[in-house]
Amino acid sequence: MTKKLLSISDLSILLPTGADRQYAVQDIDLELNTGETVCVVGESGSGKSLTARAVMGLLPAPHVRVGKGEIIFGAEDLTKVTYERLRELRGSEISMIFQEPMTALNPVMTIGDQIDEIFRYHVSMSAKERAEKALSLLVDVNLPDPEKIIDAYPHELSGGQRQRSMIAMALALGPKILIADEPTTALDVTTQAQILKLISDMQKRLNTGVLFITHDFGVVADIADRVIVMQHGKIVETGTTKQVLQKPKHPYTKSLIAAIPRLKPRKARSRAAEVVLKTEGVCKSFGGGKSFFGFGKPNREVKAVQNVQIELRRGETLGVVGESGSGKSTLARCVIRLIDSDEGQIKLGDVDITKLSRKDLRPYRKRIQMVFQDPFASLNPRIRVGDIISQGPILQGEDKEDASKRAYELLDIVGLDRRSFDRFPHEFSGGQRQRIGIARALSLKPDILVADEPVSALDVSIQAQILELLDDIREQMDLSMLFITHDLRVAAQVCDYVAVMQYGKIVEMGPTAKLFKDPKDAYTKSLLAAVPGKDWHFGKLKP
Amino acid sequence: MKKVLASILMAGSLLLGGAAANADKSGGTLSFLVQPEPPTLASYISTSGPIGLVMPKVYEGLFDYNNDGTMVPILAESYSASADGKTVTFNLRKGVKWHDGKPFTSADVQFTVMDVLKKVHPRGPNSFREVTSIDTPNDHTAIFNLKKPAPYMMRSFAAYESPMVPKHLLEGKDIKSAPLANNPVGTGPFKFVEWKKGQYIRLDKNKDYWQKGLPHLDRIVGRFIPDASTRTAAMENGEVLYAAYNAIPNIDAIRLKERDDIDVTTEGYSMINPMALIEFNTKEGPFVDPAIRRAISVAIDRRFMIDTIFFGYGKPATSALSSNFKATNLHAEMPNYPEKGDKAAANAILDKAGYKRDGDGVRLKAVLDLIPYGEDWRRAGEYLKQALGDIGIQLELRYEDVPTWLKRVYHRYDFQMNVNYFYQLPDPVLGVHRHYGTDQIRKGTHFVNSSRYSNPKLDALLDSGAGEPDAAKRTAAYKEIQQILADDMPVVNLFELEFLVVYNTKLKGAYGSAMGAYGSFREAYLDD
Amino acid sequence: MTRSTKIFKYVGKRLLQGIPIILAIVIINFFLLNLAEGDAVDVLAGEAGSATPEYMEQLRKKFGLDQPLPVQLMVYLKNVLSLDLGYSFRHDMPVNELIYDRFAATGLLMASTIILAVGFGILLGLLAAVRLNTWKDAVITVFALITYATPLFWVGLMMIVVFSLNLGWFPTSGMTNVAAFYEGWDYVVDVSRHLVLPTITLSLFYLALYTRMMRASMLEQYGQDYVVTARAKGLTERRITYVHVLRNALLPVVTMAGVQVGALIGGSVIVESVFAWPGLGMLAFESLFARDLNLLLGIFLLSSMLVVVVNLIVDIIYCFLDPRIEVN
Amino acid sequence: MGNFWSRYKRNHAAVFGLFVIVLIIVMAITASLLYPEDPFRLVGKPLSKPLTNGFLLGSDSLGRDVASGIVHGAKTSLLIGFVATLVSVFIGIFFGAFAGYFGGLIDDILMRVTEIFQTIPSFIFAILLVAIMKPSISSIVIAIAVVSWPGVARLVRGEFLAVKNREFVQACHTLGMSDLRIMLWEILPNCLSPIIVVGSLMVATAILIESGLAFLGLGDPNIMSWGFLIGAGRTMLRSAWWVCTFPGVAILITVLAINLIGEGLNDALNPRLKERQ
Repeated sequence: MTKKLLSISDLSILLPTGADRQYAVQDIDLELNTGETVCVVGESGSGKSLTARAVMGLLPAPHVRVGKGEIIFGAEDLTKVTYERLRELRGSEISMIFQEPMTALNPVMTIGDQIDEIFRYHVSMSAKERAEKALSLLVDVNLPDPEKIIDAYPHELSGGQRQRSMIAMALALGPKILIADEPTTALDVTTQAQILKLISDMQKRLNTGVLFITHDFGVVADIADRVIVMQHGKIVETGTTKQVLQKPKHPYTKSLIAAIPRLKPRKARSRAAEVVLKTEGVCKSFGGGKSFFGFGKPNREVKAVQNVQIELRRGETLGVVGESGSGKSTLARCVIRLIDSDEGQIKLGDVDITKLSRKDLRPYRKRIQMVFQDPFASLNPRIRVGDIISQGPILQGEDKEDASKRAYELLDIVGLDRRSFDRFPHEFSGGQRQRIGIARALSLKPDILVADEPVSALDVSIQAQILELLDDIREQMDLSMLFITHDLRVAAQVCDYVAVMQYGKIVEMGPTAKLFKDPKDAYTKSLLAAVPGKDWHFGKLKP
Repeated sequence: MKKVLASILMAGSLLLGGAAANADKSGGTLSFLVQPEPPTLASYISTSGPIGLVMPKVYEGLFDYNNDGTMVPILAESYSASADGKTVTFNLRKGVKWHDGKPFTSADVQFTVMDVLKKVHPRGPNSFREVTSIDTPNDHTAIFNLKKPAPYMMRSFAAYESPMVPKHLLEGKDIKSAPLANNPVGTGPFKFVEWKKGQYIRLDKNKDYWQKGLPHLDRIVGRFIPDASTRTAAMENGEVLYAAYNAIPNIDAIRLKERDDIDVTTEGYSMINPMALIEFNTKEGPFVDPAIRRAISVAIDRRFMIDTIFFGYGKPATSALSSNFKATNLHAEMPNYPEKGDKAAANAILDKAGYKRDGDGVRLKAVLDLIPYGEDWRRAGEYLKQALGDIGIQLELRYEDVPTWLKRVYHRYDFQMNVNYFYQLPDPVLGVHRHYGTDQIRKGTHFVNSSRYSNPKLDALLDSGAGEPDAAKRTAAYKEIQQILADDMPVVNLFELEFLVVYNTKLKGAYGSAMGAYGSFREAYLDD
Repeated sequence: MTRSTKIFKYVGKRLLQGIPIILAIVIINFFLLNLAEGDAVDVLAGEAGSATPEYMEQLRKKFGLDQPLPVQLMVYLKNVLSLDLGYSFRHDMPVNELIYDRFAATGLLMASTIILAVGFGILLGLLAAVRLNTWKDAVITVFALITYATPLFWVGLMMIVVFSLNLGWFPTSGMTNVAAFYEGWDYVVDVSRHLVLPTITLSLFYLALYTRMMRASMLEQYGQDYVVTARAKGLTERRITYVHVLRNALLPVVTMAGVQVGALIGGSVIVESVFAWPGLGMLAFESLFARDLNLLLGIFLLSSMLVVVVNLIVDIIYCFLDPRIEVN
Repeated sequence: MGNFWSRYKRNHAAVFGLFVIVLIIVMAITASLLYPEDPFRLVGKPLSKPLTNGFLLGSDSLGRDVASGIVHGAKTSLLIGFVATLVSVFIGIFFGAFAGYFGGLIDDILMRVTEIFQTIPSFIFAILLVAIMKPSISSIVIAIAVVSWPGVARLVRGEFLAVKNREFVQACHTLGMSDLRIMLWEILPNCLSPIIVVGSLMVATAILIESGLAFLGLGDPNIMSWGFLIGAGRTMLRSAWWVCTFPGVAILITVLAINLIGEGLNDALNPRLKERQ
């Protein structure tokens, strides 16, 4: 039997004066019942996180505060209760887990101590009881070797283990409400699947109401009972998962859903015969160096890339997929010679670039260019957009005027206003910045584009646009693309060919459609199984 | 003609009587300022000021000198000189013991003068230069045999100038590096106990002192406090009771004088005769011409320097000799020493000598080196820069640390003019001759004739001044010397410094000796 | 490997690495000092009044100053490696003995200063951060700014005027009461009384530094995600401040304290000079102007060693404060 | 720039500090108008109290005007502060940039050298340098710079380490840009904020070091500076407090103002330091 746990009505959250808008969140209504999962979906800046924090009374006061409305929990209005009462409720009745478990945990306290605190501040138990309870909680969240973890510090755990610990903490006192603020965004896809399952298991067991903040409709599809879609601080659509995902009413919701990459592989194209890039037996290890005076043992060695063979043909997109730490980015950086590989050959056409000196390499630089992941880190904030785009050709000996002319053309190509030329990167949004980054990569008219997670930092609607742009450009310019991604949905959409990496090795490689349909390797299988909302992608929804 | 030069019998009984009357004065610790910390305690090697503050309490001389110039018998009870002045016989005190218990004898005197002072003491070779040998017919008689009469020698028997040191602890050793330097064993009223580097030197009462009833004090502690303001504060706080040689800056001394418990005196420096002066490089650079040097002497307002830098303590120089030599009729006032300065006259001298002013009014440029012994000399330099700027001599000041400065002035002669001060000591032969004699141009030796002024006529006069037993002739010789120096001005004497003693009025009996702070303090006591 | 043997090895390694640094410092200073004009003999002779060039040559020979520089350096280094810092020309005694005596005074002053400055700096910074934007914060901030900006010697002299002369609470200067020569417990009390003013003076500057740093560090930590977590867990602000934020906020302050040690030895010159505290700083100052090369080099050597050791201690403390740092 | 200023002026204390420094700079520039006479000139009765004998802040023992000395000395003190900071920032950037950018052996060697200079007790080392080079304005500047650069070097190295792995630097590599150009034009401008903040505080420290050196008698005897006034007045602190106190206050105000500016710069340039939630 369900009953109402939380009811938010007419809530507005004020932003400090001078912000770009007055309200972070405006006039929203929301309800949460026992045993129910309500997903709040929205892109960055939609106000979904602040809504969640307002429930906990954790708004960054005094700058951001509740303007009007009420948050009824039980018989109390949480916007009005005393601080002391709020403190009592936090952690015991209402708990919260966060996106980034590394920073959300105190780095200098053991997991055990951090769990222990909850008991100390909410219930009176003996130290021994508390310790036992903490241990059993860690067992409950399926942490391996809980005796060890209870004495471990956060940095000694993996991301998934940390998030499990956070969940253990949040569920310690069997709260009525669990607020989860993008708890899986920072995790690998397989880990994400496990954590989602853990949350939903716990919820069933404790009949908790879960308010789940996410930007990923795949996750929504997997776990939500009801969905609330937010845009610019307002709720634009609300309904059951089925309603919203299958028959969205609001145009924004529609566009969002349309933008989500599907796990449907693109149609295979015919492969060209010309091999533009080929690696043979590429290896790269990190660490193992010695200090200046040669004291002590060498550092631990990490084999990031082991004996990798890939082949990229003209006009095709080769995807390299894998989870964090699989070595896919290292491979990309070896290919473009940002780092030197230890062994093996990397051939651009017939030339092995691993043996070239920096000087000899320079002419080959223009044949292979890179698009980076982080649209904020990949542009020098101190240099004008025009210079960012034109400096490559100038360095390669083109005269300034031609380079500028080319830069203007590129701005057109990537869909940016020509006035952007004289502006600084910080004046642009993430998607626009990524376009600038693409323009820079194209400025040298390369044959090959290495794209390292080019869309993973972007909101889903922007993501779709950038992917489209990349595909268009590849088509127009007859480019070949090495596409690094962790997201199988993205890979499915853009790649002709996919290589799956794990622990520095390629475990499986093949045409996208074939590989997705009929994965051979166990790891590939588990990756595919963990894709959020995969059922929905194939037209099914959680019953 | 056999004439007893002097025969002193200061009544030991009188001293003893005094001591008896002061029997209730015993006890207490006197802490006083020693500034800066001495490098060693070997007063037989170094006449460094701070050593002089400490060691005369431990080592004694044959005589001490009263403020009025009379000699006080210490280790010698009396002396007599032969008529030709070439033999001087000292009758030594009986029953004197070194702090280690060994008796003090004429052998110690012989060893000290012949093997120590004449060899390693900075001024000993000069003071005792006529002494050829010392006979010791018995333990209590020492006969000095001289080449020539040396009247000035009798002024240099104080503990500071000529400390008597134990032969048995130095003989056969390398005197310069003997352990005695830092563990002194003397005959004096106080025994050396410990030297805590950076903090203090502690001397305790010598219970077996030869003069019964003395000293009064149980202990003397010399404290080192590097900062002048803190020294003043320590004085004000009663943490130290006695400060000499301007350890307390004059400006503070004047302020402290107003207090009931603190007093100031200029006594106790008559054996020192310090004189501030400017040395010139007379061989090269802008000051080769005596006219310029004369003009500088004329331009300087000596009174202003004394009043502003030393707060009124000091006397304007009126000749190359200190006015304290008036007592021995050696001093004569000379021209070119106007007390308040006469810039018009100075300009006239320079105009006449043909030094034209350029557009900025500058006749010539020069660098003035400053003695690196404290702020006062910087002020002097800053004043001189102003004063000489007014007569068209543009100065740049240079202030270097001691070793650099010594090298520059006395080793490389790489200077143009240099502010300095010298002790003229109780006799011109000891303290004045070293500036002017051709034989005193000794490259690499400090505090001698750095001007490299050489005048055969003057050399002859200096020689006769040194050896002349006849007082009138000596006076005449020195008058001529001063006249030549006033004309040529190889050195411009600025003013006679008057050092101060700042003391707590509790402390009594420390002021009788002409040696002042360099005295033994054997009669000092604390009056509560 | 257990943590303790790891630390032990680490200490050994760090000390070994310190050796070339210290030797380099000695060599640099050796040549620098020899660039200076004049030598110890000039100073000694200058102080003595006058001495003949022959006598000075003799002295130079005795001190070994007549040897060519590289030979002097080799002799010195050879001595240093056998832990003999040579002979002080000026003080006429082994440098080891001289320094040993002064080191106690310096160590005492430094230790009390660090304890006072770091202790109170942390406390005041904490208080200011907790009471952010209140009058307490304002007072502490202004106090820190002013003490930071006031020249050290001025503070020292004013301390003497106020606390020694006007109030009579503490002696003006020195390390012991030289009229008394206390022993035993009285001696300890006596030295403590003398220690108060120099310690306060020297620590004020660093106190200001640590206060400001602690405040900034606390504020930065308050902005971290784990603080939100702690609040979400329903912890009291007290617990959040004193358990969660404090320990994290201490880390940069501890690092800073380690870096400051070197500066502290140098900075003590003025304080030692004002309070006649018989420490190494003053000794270094004097020996520089006396060109007492061996002594000065010895002091540099010892101070550098001290810095290396203290930095090491700080790093080890850091390891315990921050479990993320691995000793390796 | 406008953005910077709007963030800067939010810190009222920093605006005040800037105002004070501008005032002091104006004072230094117009010194010869305010007090046309040479500040070393003996112009009146020695040791006049403030506001007597026509002396606003009194006169020193030789009868020099303390106010004139402070006005003229401002130029020297600020100059020493700024030039010493510039020199040490320059050295620090050189060491830090190469060490951070290239890493490996170069980093090891440069950082060992830095460590050596960090391990030497700095003030004593400064004294030593000034004594050896003879007290003059240039030797003081050099000495201050030599003892202050290691901090900058470490800071710059840290910044370079952080920035050199940023993607835009990698992008420059892929464009074939030379190392020197990357260091100077790409990375350095991104490290300037913390360098400016630290540099502003170093100006204050340099002024304090200069006054400390002057206190110990190691000032330039020919140039009027606050340190000079303090050195000249310190022995008479008890009897003529004004000689040494006013320059001390001048130093205090300047250092204070520079510190306020430093904090303002920090707020404006490193907005990472969030207000407490």
